[in-house]
Parts: sequence; structure tokens; C-alpha cells
Amino acid sequence: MNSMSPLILGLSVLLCVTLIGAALVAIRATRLPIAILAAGLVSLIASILFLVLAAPDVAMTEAAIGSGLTTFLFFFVLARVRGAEKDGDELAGDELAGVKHDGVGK
Amino acid sequence: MSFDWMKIPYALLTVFIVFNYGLLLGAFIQKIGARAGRRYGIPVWQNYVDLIKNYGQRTSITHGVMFYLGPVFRLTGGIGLLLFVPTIYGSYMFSNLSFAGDLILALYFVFFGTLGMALGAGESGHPHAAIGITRGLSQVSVAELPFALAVFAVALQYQTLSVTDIVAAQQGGVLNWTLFTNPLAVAAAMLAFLGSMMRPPFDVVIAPQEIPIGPPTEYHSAYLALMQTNRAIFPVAKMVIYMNLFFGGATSWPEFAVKVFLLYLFSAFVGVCFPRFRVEQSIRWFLIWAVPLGVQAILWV
Amino acid sequence: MIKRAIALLLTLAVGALFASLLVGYVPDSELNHTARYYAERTAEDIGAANIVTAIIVTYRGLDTLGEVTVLFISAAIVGLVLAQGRVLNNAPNNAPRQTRAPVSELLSTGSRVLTPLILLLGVYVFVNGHLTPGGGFQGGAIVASGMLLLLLADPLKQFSHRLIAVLESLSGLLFVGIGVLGVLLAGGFLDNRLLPIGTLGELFSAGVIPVIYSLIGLKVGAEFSSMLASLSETNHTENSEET
Amino acid sequence: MISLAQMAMAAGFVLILIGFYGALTQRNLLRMIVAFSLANTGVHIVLVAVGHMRGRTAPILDAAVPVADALTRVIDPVPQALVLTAIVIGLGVTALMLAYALKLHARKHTLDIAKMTELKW
Amino acid sequence: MVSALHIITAALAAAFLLGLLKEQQRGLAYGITLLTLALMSWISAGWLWTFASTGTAAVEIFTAGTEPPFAINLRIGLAEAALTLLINLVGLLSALALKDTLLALGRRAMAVWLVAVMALSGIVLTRDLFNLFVFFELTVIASAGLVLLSEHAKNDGQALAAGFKYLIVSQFISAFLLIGIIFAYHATGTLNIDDMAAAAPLLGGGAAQAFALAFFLIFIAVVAELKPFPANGWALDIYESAHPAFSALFSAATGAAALFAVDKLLLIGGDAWLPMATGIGIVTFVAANLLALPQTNDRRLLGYSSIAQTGLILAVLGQRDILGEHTLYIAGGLLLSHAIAKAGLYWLSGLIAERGLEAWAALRGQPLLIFAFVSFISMLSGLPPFPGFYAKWELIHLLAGEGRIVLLGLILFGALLEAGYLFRWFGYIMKREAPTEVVDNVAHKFGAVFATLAALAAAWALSLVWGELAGLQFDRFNMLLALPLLFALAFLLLDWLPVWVKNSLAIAGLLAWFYLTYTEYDPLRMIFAVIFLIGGSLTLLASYHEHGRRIGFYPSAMLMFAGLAMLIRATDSFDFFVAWELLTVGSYFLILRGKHSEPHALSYILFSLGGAFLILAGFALATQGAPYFDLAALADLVQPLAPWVFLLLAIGFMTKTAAIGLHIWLPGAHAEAETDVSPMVSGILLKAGLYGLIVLLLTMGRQDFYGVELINAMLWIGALTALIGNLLAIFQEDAKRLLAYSSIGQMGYAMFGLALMNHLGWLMALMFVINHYVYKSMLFLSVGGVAKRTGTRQMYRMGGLITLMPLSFIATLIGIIAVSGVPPLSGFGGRWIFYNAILTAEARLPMILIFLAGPIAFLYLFRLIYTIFLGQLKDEFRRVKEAPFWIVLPQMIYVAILLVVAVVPGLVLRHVDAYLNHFFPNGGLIWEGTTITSQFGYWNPVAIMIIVGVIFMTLFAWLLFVNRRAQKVKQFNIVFSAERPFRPETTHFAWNFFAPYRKALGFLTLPLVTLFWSTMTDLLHTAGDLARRFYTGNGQTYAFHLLAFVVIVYLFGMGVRP
Repeated sequence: MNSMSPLILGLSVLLCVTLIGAALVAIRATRLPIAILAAGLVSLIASILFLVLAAPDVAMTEAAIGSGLTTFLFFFVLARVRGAEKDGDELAGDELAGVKHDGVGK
Repeated sequence: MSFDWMKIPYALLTVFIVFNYGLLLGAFIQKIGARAGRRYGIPVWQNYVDLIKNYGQRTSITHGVMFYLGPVFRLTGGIGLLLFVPTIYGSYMFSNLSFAGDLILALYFVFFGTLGMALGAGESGHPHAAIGITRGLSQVSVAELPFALAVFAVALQYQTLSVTDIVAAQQGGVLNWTLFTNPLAVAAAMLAFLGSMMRPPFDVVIAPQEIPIGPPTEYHSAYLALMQTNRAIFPVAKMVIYMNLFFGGATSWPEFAVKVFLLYLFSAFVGVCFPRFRVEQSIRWFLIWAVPLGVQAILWV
Repeated sequence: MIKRAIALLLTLAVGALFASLLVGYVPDSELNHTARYYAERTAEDIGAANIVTAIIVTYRGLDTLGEVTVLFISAAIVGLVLAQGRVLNNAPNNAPRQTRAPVSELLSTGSRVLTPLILLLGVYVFVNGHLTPGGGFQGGAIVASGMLLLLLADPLKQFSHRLIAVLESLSGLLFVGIGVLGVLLAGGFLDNRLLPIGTLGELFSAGVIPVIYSLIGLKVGAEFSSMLASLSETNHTENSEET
Repeated sequence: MISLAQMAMAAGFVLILIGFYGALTQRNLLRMIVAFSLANTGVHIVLVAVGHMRGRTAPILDAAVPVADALTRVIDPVPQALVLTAIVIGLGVTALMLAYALKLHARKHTLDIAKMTELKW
Repeated sequence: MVSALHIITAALAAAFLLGLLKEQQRGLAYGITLLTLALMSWISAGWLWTFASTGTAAVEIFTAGTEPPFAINLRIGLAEAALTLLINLVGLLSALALKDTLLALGRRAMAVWLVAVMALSGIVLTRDLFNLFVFFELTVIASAGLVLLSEHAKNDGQALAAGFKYLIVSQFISAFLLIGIIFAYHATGTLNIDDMAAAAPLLGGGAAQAFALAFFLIFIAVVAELKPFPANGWALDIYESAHPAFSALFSAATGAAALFAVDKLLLIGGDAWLPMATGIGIVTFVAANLLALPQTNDRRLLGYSSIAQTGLILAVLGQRDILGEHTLYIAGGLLLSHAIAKAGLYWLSGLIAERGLEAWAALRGQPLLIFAFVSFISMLSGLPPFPGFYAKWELIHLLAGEGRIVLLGLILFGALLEAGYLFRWFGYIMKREAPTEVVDNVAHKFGAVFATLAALAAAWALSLVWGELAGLQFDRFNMLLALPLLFALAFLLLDWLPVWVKNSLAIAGLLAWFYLTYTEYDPLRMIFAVIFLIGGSLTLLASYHEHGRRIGFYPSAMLMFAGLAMLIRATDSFDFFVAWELLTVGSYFLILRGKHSEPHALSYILFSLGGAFLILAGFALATQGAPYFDLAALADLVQPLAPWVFLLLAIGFMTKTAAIGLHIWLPGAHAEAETDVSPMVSGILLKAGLYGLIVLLLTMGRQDFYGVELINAMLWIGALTALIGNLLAIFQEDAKRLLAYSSIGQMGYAMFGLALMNHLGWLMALMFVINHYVYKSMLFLSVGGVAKRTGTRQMYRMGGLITLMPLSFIATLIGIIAVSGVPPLSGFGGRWIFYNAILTAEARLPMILIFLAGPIAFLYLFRLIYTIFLGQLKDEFRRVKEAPFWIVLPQMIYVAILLVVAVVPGLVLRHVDAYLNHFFPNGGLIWEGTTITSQFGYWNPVAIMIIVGVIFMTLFAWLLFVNRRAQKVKQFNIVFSAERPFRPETTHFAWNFFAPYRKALGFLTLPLVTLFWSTMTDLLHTAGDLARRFYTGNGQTYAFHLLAFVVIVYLFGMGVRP
């Protein structure tokens, strides 16, 4: 197994491309949950990549922690800051909007 | 050059001669000034009359210790100045008490009387006295500058501070006088001289014309008499210094009389011809006209 | 926009830096001397089949201790941060808690069944850390996800903070204690040869590695759980009413 | 030909840069944290990629890799060990940041970082 | 010996143990925390003791029973022991100061605290790169958490935001660090620092390049933890918002640990990376100090100062190539000074209720805390006897030796800025109105007070240690043990005694010291010794008039006198400079005691420190790398160095003599000082500057600087100073300011005399030294006494006091006659010598200025005596009494001295004259009987006195006789434009006294110099104020700063690397 098999190469190219695609989604997504999910996806793909790179320990950890726990943590927090998730986005950067969300949102 | 007891009577003699000469000279010059202004003027002995009258006056009040001491300071300054400088060159009799110090002593002792006067007048409580003092000090401080420069130039020229030595160096003919060997210094000094004689155009200090102003404002009777005595002695003492430094000194009393008279006349002449300066004007005038001359004198030596 | 431009510029500059790293990178063809040492000596010295585990638990055990500590203080600070402004839990459950719509029967039942299994899996992973991929951290994460499931099933569930704390602390203390025992009884701090090394590939081998990794697993699980618990106890109302 | 490690490394670097860019441009705290976790993942990939060696297997001694062959068969285990530590630490930091974001929102009713500038100069 | 590893295990065990406790058992938890911290400190202290006493080599600690580089190892050596001790102690003391907060927040906060301290120790101990990263992460996380401790009290979310900003930045940092570490590992095959240091130089080609890049990332990441400018906005926010006890840890311990980490890294990188460290360090030092100038929040200010100090130490580490084995001593001295002082200041800040700098005025009632504050800022400013002083001394010398002049200049400039804001702050404390809410009940804040006092003790202990080390380092006697200094410090302990006891002690001390040492002085030094010591005790007589305890006066005054006493005995540059700094500091504290002296004391200390820095630079240049030199060796300097040294030293000394251009501090400082302090600082202290000039001119003499004869420049400066000083004096309405300006003028004369560089010039200068001491002390006392009685220093508000205060009047009268140089008093001697001196000098133009200055002196002197004592007495002063006995007594003694000196000037001058023959063999005076003869003229003081006396007495007697019935009239019995005035105010002509003069020459008194300096300070201030706006407070902007910093350093640094 001295040279890389085309299958693995193809797989890894695919992995890298999706990885970067997901990452772009993660920072460009208009909705925060999407972004968080995309980030989780990035971690997941990364853990597959780790497997390919012969690092099963890392792969397991990344899967469990990076894509699992972290994503949950994000959602936990997100659930508690409803209404403010658009803060700071150019679209809703206006302060009034933020106040309204908080005041009337529930 | 040291002390012996005979110097005391000789010194008193000098004082006596100069005192009388000063009284007469003052009156005489005043008369000349009056005549130039188409007035008759005072009699020549008028100063004697005034003096005696003042010494004889009864009313005498004092504003305090310094007021009392002011005229004493003043006259001490005048007599001391006279005595610290040899009057007649080459004469043991009239070398006075010049063993005590040199030119610098004389230069600084001028201030002794001024200071005392200022203090005495200050205690009189009269604001005009104080105003006169500020004006006088302001003016003198700048008027002295060209003189100091000239003196320094002369000292540099002759490489000595001893008045006797300076006079000695000028002997042997009119052309040896500082007047000719260092005309710039003399010019500067003569301009300064005008400033220190309290005559127009530099007499705003005592301003006798409009309101009585200046140190003597509150003085009267014996105080005034002391100051009048000083007014006879002090200018002559000052002119002796000028004479010694710039005009070859005097080897005899007649020469002394002539030279002093001419010097006095010079200031009177200028006084008659020019209007009075305000203090700041005279300060500027000295700085612009007299000081550069003095500077030149020093640089050219 | 200018901000974005500058951000892009800076990112690109950093990218250039990375690029030169990438360009200068030449993969090793042989193990370097450190790695060679591990490859050759791990089996003999440590007795762990998983070299990564040997490194983590023994050779670089101090790092791992630090790492556990990172989680420990993170959890503590998360707790502190979220407790800020709240009345300190001298009197925990006095305030009436916000009620939420109950979750579905399926989820709650399912979680009750699944949780023990998940916990078991976690324990398996960290106990076998020295043999197979995985170990304390992964196992701990799995244990914590079991907790997560419980939380999802019953958002109002109160974990026993005390239990978590005791678990966390005890395992931490034991970890340190074993390390110090290493100084006293074996070659140095965290030396695994406190216990016999045993045979490569068996469960009871590699000295104290399984013990330590189990402790790590417990501790990590406890810490994750405590973070999750802290977060979950911070409820929405409290957050928005506070100023 | 480009090796697997280099490709992964490149992907890792790009991921880091994407994360950095996101962190620099997103004003929402949560989005910044997301961006950071991307960057962290990128860092992990780079780390693992550096340790990767072509044609070798994971550093686990078992039936497939006997002890005697270890020297020639396994890849460098050190980066993997480091990454494990890094991942866990990263989680700690992320959790911390999330907690801060939550609390900041509670205090200021906003997640906009540009509105948290009372302290300055 | 307990293994240093247990610093870490103990903390961890305790942290974990805390979790077992119940949430309610907070007292127990707190006890465990303190015990653990104490245990950690004890372990460090044990090691420190071992290393320090036995000098054993560093000890390696292996883990995992495996040798490095395969397992992590720790190392403890002298530096590590000292640093961990510092860290643990700061941790312990801060924990004490945090008692309330920790108890309120419970065991979790305590655990985090323990871990933070442990992690910092770990950073210091570890020798593994990745382990370093782990400890750094621990530190970051713990710090971010501990920032929140202040939320407990304030709860405004600021600390929360600051912590978040820190986390943002640390994310970037840790990414860089990790990538750097892995690539460095890849290049060298090891993570062990020592191993890597050994392997790195062997790398070749591409590997070396890759390694350099990787190392850059590691390096920049760790440096970023040092809060370098400009990537440090987050740190400032933390400093401002965090609990002060945490800030103490963050500043003192974190900074120390991170610096040590950089030091370790530089071991790997080698010398090639040193310039980068220096560059970053020095830019940070200067910029942070500049930005600190406009700060008004105390904690933020301290933050800027911390950053600056860290930058300085980084720069020092970057100079390791030339500092060599001295690095530890220098960096250690700076680091410990910074750490202790900063920790102490932060703890103190915990006692202050409000955040403005002025709020610290609340400390005023607490002498001990004030002393602590003073010690801390002196420490930060590098004043003796603190370690920073030694460090700065050596650093500057080594830099100068290697010709790194720019760096040297920047360091001194930054230090001056720092001293500026620190001493300004001290001025606020002493002078600003104390807030109504004073220090939070000190008893409640026992922890903070205890911690502060512990820091104070540590500060002085370290001074002792560093002084001893200086003995080993460059063979110096420990200055802290110098008898005069000890004597001065003893007054700190005796401050509870009443004034009269302390005053007697002080006088006795001065006299005793003179008795002990008088055999050592040559006639020249004898003059100064007499003025400093005997003169000092004379002046101190006036202090008997004070009652109560007068806290703080005696330590300050005796510090100044100690400096003076040491100055004249100093034979080498080090002793001289130490003495110089001591007298500067002492006099600053003295001046600051004046009621309205705050701004003036500040400008005094700034000018003085600026001058001192120039002197330091001059000495350093002169030694060319040696730690110090014999002052006499200045004579051996040659071109091109000599004129530079001369220039630096001369300007340094001239700041003390207030030469024109550098004089603006003097009027305020001397005028606003207390009654008995003015004569000390004017009559005595000014002479120190002259002494310096004398030493300089004696050894270096004429120097040619690019064609300019420096002596001639000095001649001009002296003359200008005399003129402008006098001119300014005549326009003052404030009596003490008038005297102060007069001092400027007088010093100008003295400088002029020295610069003449001939026998008589020097004699004149020395005569001025003596005369100025006598009459200026007398006048200041006299005027001070009047001001004390009348409650004003405005001369126009006084008048006519002669009858009420006759003794003061006499003193003033004698004084002004002496100053003006009118015969027969002693001033005339000076003038006479002066004229004789200039006759031989070459430069004639500057003399013109002097000629003008002379009569002008007369103007202000007359004004002084007239407006105060003569003229019209005001109604409100009719009941004024003579000045207190103890103020009058020294004046009368001075009068006696003046009269004696006037008659027999030979008493002193003869010896000096003879002594000067060693240096200027030609042109001395001839002393024959009572006559004094020079090359040009002669002078007989006795004859003058007798003649004048006789004439005066005769005339006086005559007047008394003629005028025997004179009677005193009432005040308003004057002829006044035909009216009789009735109000003294309208009749006392005193305000704007020399109006005509102002009209004519006022343009010369335009405050151009003041304008210049105030523009300079304004510019600095504005620059700082504008530049700090760059810290927008937005965490994202800070991230931009960080990345930009990395990129810029990369471009700069890697660009110049081979």
C-alpha cells in the first residue's frame, strides 16, 4: 500500500471540498441554526478526514466533541438567546430591532 | 597706598572744597539755563541761603526710622563716592581715601546713596515718592549699562582697575586722553552721563514741573538740607570719575574746576535743548543709541 | 465594507504566511527520533497497545492533567458566569420554575432505555483506551451525551450538582494522587509502572493507564455534564428579565 | 504528486482562514464563536496532517501491526496526542465563550460585539 | 527539598479537593485555598533559598519515569524559583485581598484561582513546548474567568465583555501557537525546549526556513500574551474592569511568567530573534507610556504602565547578546520591581472607592499607605535604592558601551513619560481634595492592606538584596546601608515623635556627620560640605516653629540631606548618581508639601529626572561599558566622545541650577514650598547643581563640539540666565516668586563665573555659592515669616510692616544690600572679583548681558523691601506680630554671618583661592593684611567698612543734633496733591511697580520657554489622547489589531532576517 489508491484520493478530495463548502456555509448562512449545523458538519467531515489520515483516536474525539457536544452547546445557548441571533448582522444591525425583539418577542 | 592718619584732614579738606564748588556750580549752571530761557535766574549764592534756611528750620517731623536715615544714607553715599576716588592726580593730599578700593568700589558705591534715599522716601508713605523711585531705578538701571560698558572698555584698554593708574596712563598730552584713544567708550559714557544727572531729557524721575514727585517729596528742613548738601557734592564726585576715566584727570584744582564745569555744562546744555522723555522712552533711547556704542567700544579695544 | 476589505487583506496576509508553511512542508519518510522512541519502546516500557494513549496518559501525562484541568475550570467558570446575578444557590429550588410543554412520550421513554446503554458504551471506550482507539476523553464525551439525552427528555430535570462535583473532584484527586504515587513508588510523576505492565493487548495491562484513563473518562464526563447542566439551568426568562 | 497530508493541510489552512475571516467580519457573538470553532477544526486538521506519513497506519499495536514492525508501519503518534489535547481544550474555550455570550446577552440584550464598548481608550 | 512538581500537584489536588466540600463550607474552602497557596510559596521559597545560598545548578524534574525529550520535564533553577515564589506569593496575597469576593462566590472561584496560580508556575517550570501551550491555555481560561470576580461587586457587565474580548484574542493566539508548535516539531523532531534549541541550529536549507517560520508563529503568539502595542486593547479592558486583586496577579504574575516563556523561546530561536524582541518591546514601552498620559482611570492607567514595563523587560531580553550574564540581574531587577510595585498598587486600588486618579486623595490620612504608594512609584520609576535603579544603571551602561544609543534614548524617554504620570498621580494624592467617601473602611479591607504592606516589605527587602547583588555584580557597597541614607530612613520609624525631638535629631545628625567627615574634604568640597551640613542645620532651626508631628517632613528632608552629604563624598560615577537621585527625590517630596505646589513639584521632578537621565546617559557614554568609573577619569576622555559626555552632563546639571530654558520649574517650586523649605531648596539644594558643574569643569574643562567651544556656550547661557532671571523677578507680584526668579539670576552669575574658566571666575562662583546660600536663605525666611503672618505673598497687599516686623525688616535690608553688591556688605566682594575675572576672559559679548543684569537686580530688591515693609500699612495688618522666634533666629544668625563675611572675606576665600591655584595657577589674589589685590585692582573691605561707618555715624549724629525734636507723625500725614488720603490701599504704590520697565522691555519676558515646554507636553498629551482612540473597545477591532500586529512584525522582522 505504498501509493495512495485513487479511491482514497478521490474520497479525500471530495472531503476537502465539502469541508470548505460547509465552512463557507457556516460563515455565510443567514440563519444561525444553519450556520451551527454547518459547523457541526465541518467537524464531522473533519473526523472522517482524520480516519483517512490514520488517526482514529482523533477522529473519535472530533466526532464526539467537535461535532457532537459543541453543536449541542450551541443550540443550548441559542435556545436561550432567541431574538438576538440576528444582532450584529448587517441586515438587522439596527439597535431598535434588537430591542423590539427582546421586548415583544415572547 | 595705605592708610595714615593725615589722610583724614586732607579728605575733609577735599570735601569742603568740593562742597563749596558744587554749591556755586549748581547755582551757576541754573543761572545759565535761566538766561538761555530769557529769564533772570537765581543769585549765585542762592544755594547757600537755601541750605542755611533749611538747617535752621524748626518744624521737623519723621515718618519712621528709615525716613530718618534716608538722607544720611544719601549723603554718606555722596561723600563716600568722592572720597573713594582720588580728586587730583599726583597729589598725595587729594588722593583721598582711594586706598580702600578701586574703580569698582566707586561704581558700586554710587548705589549706596540711591538705595538709602529710596528706602527713606519709601517710608514716607507718599505714593509719589515711590513712583519717582520706580522711575528713577528703571531709568538708571539702563543708563548705567553704557557707562559700565565704557568703564569696562577703559579698564580693558589700560589693563587696570585702579583709577590712579588710569589717569596716569592718560598723562602726557591731550591726545592721550581716553576721549581720543577710545572715543566710542567716551561717547557711550557721556550719553550715560546725561541719564544719571537727573536733568532733562531724563528728569522725569524728579519731575519738578507738574507735581512734586520723586524721593524728596516729603523731605523738609534738616533732611532736605542734608540732601541739598549731597546735591552739591554728589554730581561733582561723579564728574570726577568721568574726568579721571575719560578726560585725563586733573593735576591741579583749576584744571579740576574747568573740567568739571565743562562736563556740567554739557549736561545742562543738552537739558536745555531737548524735551523730556518718559521713562520707557529713555530706556529705549539708551538701548538703541548708547548701548551699541558701548558694545562697539568693548569690541574695539 | 472597508472593514471587510481589511479583514480580507489581513486574512490573505496570514494566508500567505500559512502558504509558505505549506510550501515548505516536506513529509517525513521516517519517524523522527521522538516518534521512533515511542514506536520502539512503548510496548516494552508502558505496555499499551495504543501508542497515542501511552503518550497521552503517561509520556505527556502532565499535558493531560492540564487538559483535564482546563475542562475543570471551564466548567467551574461556566457555572460561575451563569450563576452571576442569580441568588447563590443557598436555596436552590425555591423560585418557581418556568414550565414548558412536556416532551413526547417516545423521547422520554427512549431516553430512559438508551441512557444506560450509552453510559455503558462510554465506560467501555475509556476502559479500553490503551488497547483500541478512544479513551477517557471520547468516553467521557459519550457519557456526557447520555446526560444530554436525559436533559432533552426532561428539560426541567435537576442534576445533582453535588454528585457531579464529587465525581469530578474525586476522579481529579485520584488522578493527581496516582501521579504523586508515581513519584514515590515508581520512576516519576504519572509513571504508569505503579502496577505491573502485564501483557500487551490485554485489558489489565499497561500499568495504571486504564485506571487513569477511566478516571479521566469519569472526570471529563462529569465536567461536560456539569457544563450542560449549568447551561440548561439558565432559563430564558431569567436571562431576559435581568439587567 | 500532491500527498494526502498536503491536501489535508491545505484544507486545514483554508478552514482556519475562513474561520479567521468570519471572526473578523461577523458582529454577532455566536457567529464569531462558530467561526472560531471552524478555525479550531482547521488547526486540528493541520496538526494531524503534519504527522501523517504516506502509506503507514495508525499507531496502534495489534495483530495488524506487531511490535517489531512498529518502526516502519505506524505514523507519528505525537501530533495525534497533541490534537486530542487541543480538541478538548478547544471545547473548554468554546463552552466558556458561549457562557459569556449568554450572560452578555442577558445583560445587554444584544449579541452585537460592537455594542460592548463601554471600556475603551 | 520538596520537589517543585508539587507546586503543581498541590494546587491541583487542592482545587479538586474543593469540589468535595459542600457549597456552604466556604470558610473551610477559603482556608484550604490559602494553605495551599502558602504551601506552594513555601516550596518555591525553599528552592530559592537553596539556590541562592548554595549556588547549586538547576534541578531537572522528570515525569513519567522517562527522560526528556520523550516525556515532559520541568526545571527549577534560581530564576524559576524566584519567579514561582513571586507568582505564588502574589497569588496568596491577592487571595487575601479577595477574601470577601471569594467567600461570596464559593469554592469554584477558589479552585479557578488556584489553577490560575498553578498554571503560571507551570509556564515558568515547564521545559516542553506543548506543555507550555497547555499552561498558557489554562492561564487564559482562568484569567478570563477571574476577570469576573469584579462582577460580584459591580455587576455591570463590563468585566464580562472584557473577558470575552480576551477569549477572542486568545483564540487567534492559540491557533498561531499550535500551528507553530507542530511545524517546529516537524522540523526538529522534538517538543522539548532544550532539545529543540540544540537541534535548531543544525537544520539546513528548507528545514531551517520552515523552522524559522514556525518559530515566528510560536514567538509572536507568546509575545502577544505580553500585550504588545498595539495588540493590547483587550488587556487594558481587563485591567480596568477586573477586580484589582486579580489585576495584581494578571500584571505581576502573568507578565512575569509570559516574559520567562519568551526568554525560553529565545533560547530556541537564538540571537537572530533578539532584535525583534527588542523592537516590539521598546515600541510597546514608549507607546504604552505615551497612551497612559491622558488616562484618568487608575486601574487602566496601571494597566498601561504594566504593559509598558513588560515591554521594557522584553526589550531587555532582546538585548541579551550584549547584556550577557547580566541579563538576569537587569531583567530580574526590572521584573521584580515592576511586579511588586504593580501588585502593590493594584491592591491599594482595592481600597479606593472611586476610579478617578483624584479619588486616591483618600489615602492621605494613612501615612503608611502613602509611604507604600511612594515606594511603589519610586520603584517603577527606577529610583534608588530599589532594584530597578541598579538594573537601569547597568542596562544603560551596557547599551552605551555597545553604542546602542537610540535604544538607550527611547528607554530613558519612556521612563520619563512614566515618571511623569506616576508623579502627577502622587501629586493628586497629596493635594487634591479628598473625596467625601474616604477609603472604604480599612479594617474591612484587611486583606488588601496586608497585601499592600507585604509588597512594601518585599520592595525594601529586594532593595537590600539588589544592593548586595550589586556588590557581587560590580563591586559596590550596598547603598541602602550608607549611613546618611539609613539615618534618613530612620526618620520613617520615628515619625510619631513630636517635631522638636525630630528636629533636634536632624540637626544633631547633620552636625555629627560633618564632624565625622570634615577631614575628608578639600577646601572646594569643604565649602559645599559646610553649606549642605552646617547650613542645613541652620536652616532647620527655623523648623522648630512648627508644632505637632509634621508627618513626612523629616524623612523627606533628611533624604535630601543624605543625598547632598553623599554627593560631596562621591568619588565615582555610581555614588554620585545615587546621591543625585536621592537628593532629587527628597527635595521633590519636600517641595510637594507646599499648599499649592502640586503642579510645580511635578514640573520639578520631571525636569530633575530628565536631567538625571541625561547625566546617567553621560556617565554611561563615558564609561564605555564598564559599570562605573572614577569621576576623575572624566579628564581622560577624548574626542569624539568627550564633548558629547560633556554636553549631556552639563545639561543635566543645568536643569538643577535652572539655567534659562530649563528654569520654568524653579519659580513655582521654590515659591510654593513651605516657609522653612524654601530656604532649603533655594539656598542649599541649588548648590548641588553647581557642585556638579564644578566637578564636570574641573575634570573636562574646555570641549570643542563641532567647532563650538562649549564653555562659551555656557558663558552665554549663564549670562542670559542672569539677565532673564533678574528681569522676570522685577515683574513678580508674589514675594517668594520674586526671590525664586532672583535665584535663577544668581545661579546664572555663578554659572557664568565657572564658565569663565579662570581663577577669579571660579572664586567668584564660589563666593556666589556662599553668599547666595546666606542671603537667599535669609530672605526666604524673612519673606516666609511675613507671608505666614499676613497670610498672603502678594506684595501689593502688604506694606508698612517695618514697625510691626522690625527684625524681618533688618534681615531683608541687609539681605538686599548684600544681593545687590553695594559696598560695604559681602555682595560687593563678589562683584569686585567678577570684574577682575572678566578682564582676563576672552568672550566679551555675554558680559554685556551681565552688566545689564546687575542694576536690574537692584530694581527687584528695592521692590521687595519697599512694597512689603515701607509705604502704607494696611488696615487688616495692623495687629500683625513679628515672625515667630524660630524663624527670626536663623535670620539674625545670617545677618551676623553676612557682616562677618563682609569684613573678613578672607576667612573662607583665602583657602579656596589657594586651593584653586592647583587648577588655575595664574591670576590668583594677593592677600596682604586687610587689602586684597588682584592683577588689576585692589580692595580693602575693612577700610571700606570703617570709612563708610564713620561717615555714616558722623552724619547721623549731625542730623540727630540738628533735628533733635523730630516727632513721629501719623500714617497719612503726607502732602498728597492737596488732599489728605485716608485709605492705605489707594496710597500704597505697589502693584505693577515697574510699569515703565514692562513697557520698554516687557517683550523680553514673554513666557516663550514656558510656552515651549507646555506645547511639548500638550503635544505628547494630545498624541497620547488621539492614539488611544484607536482602542475602540470593540473586541473585533482588537482582533484586527492582533492580526495586523502579527503581519507587520512578520513583514518587518522576517524581511530583515537572513
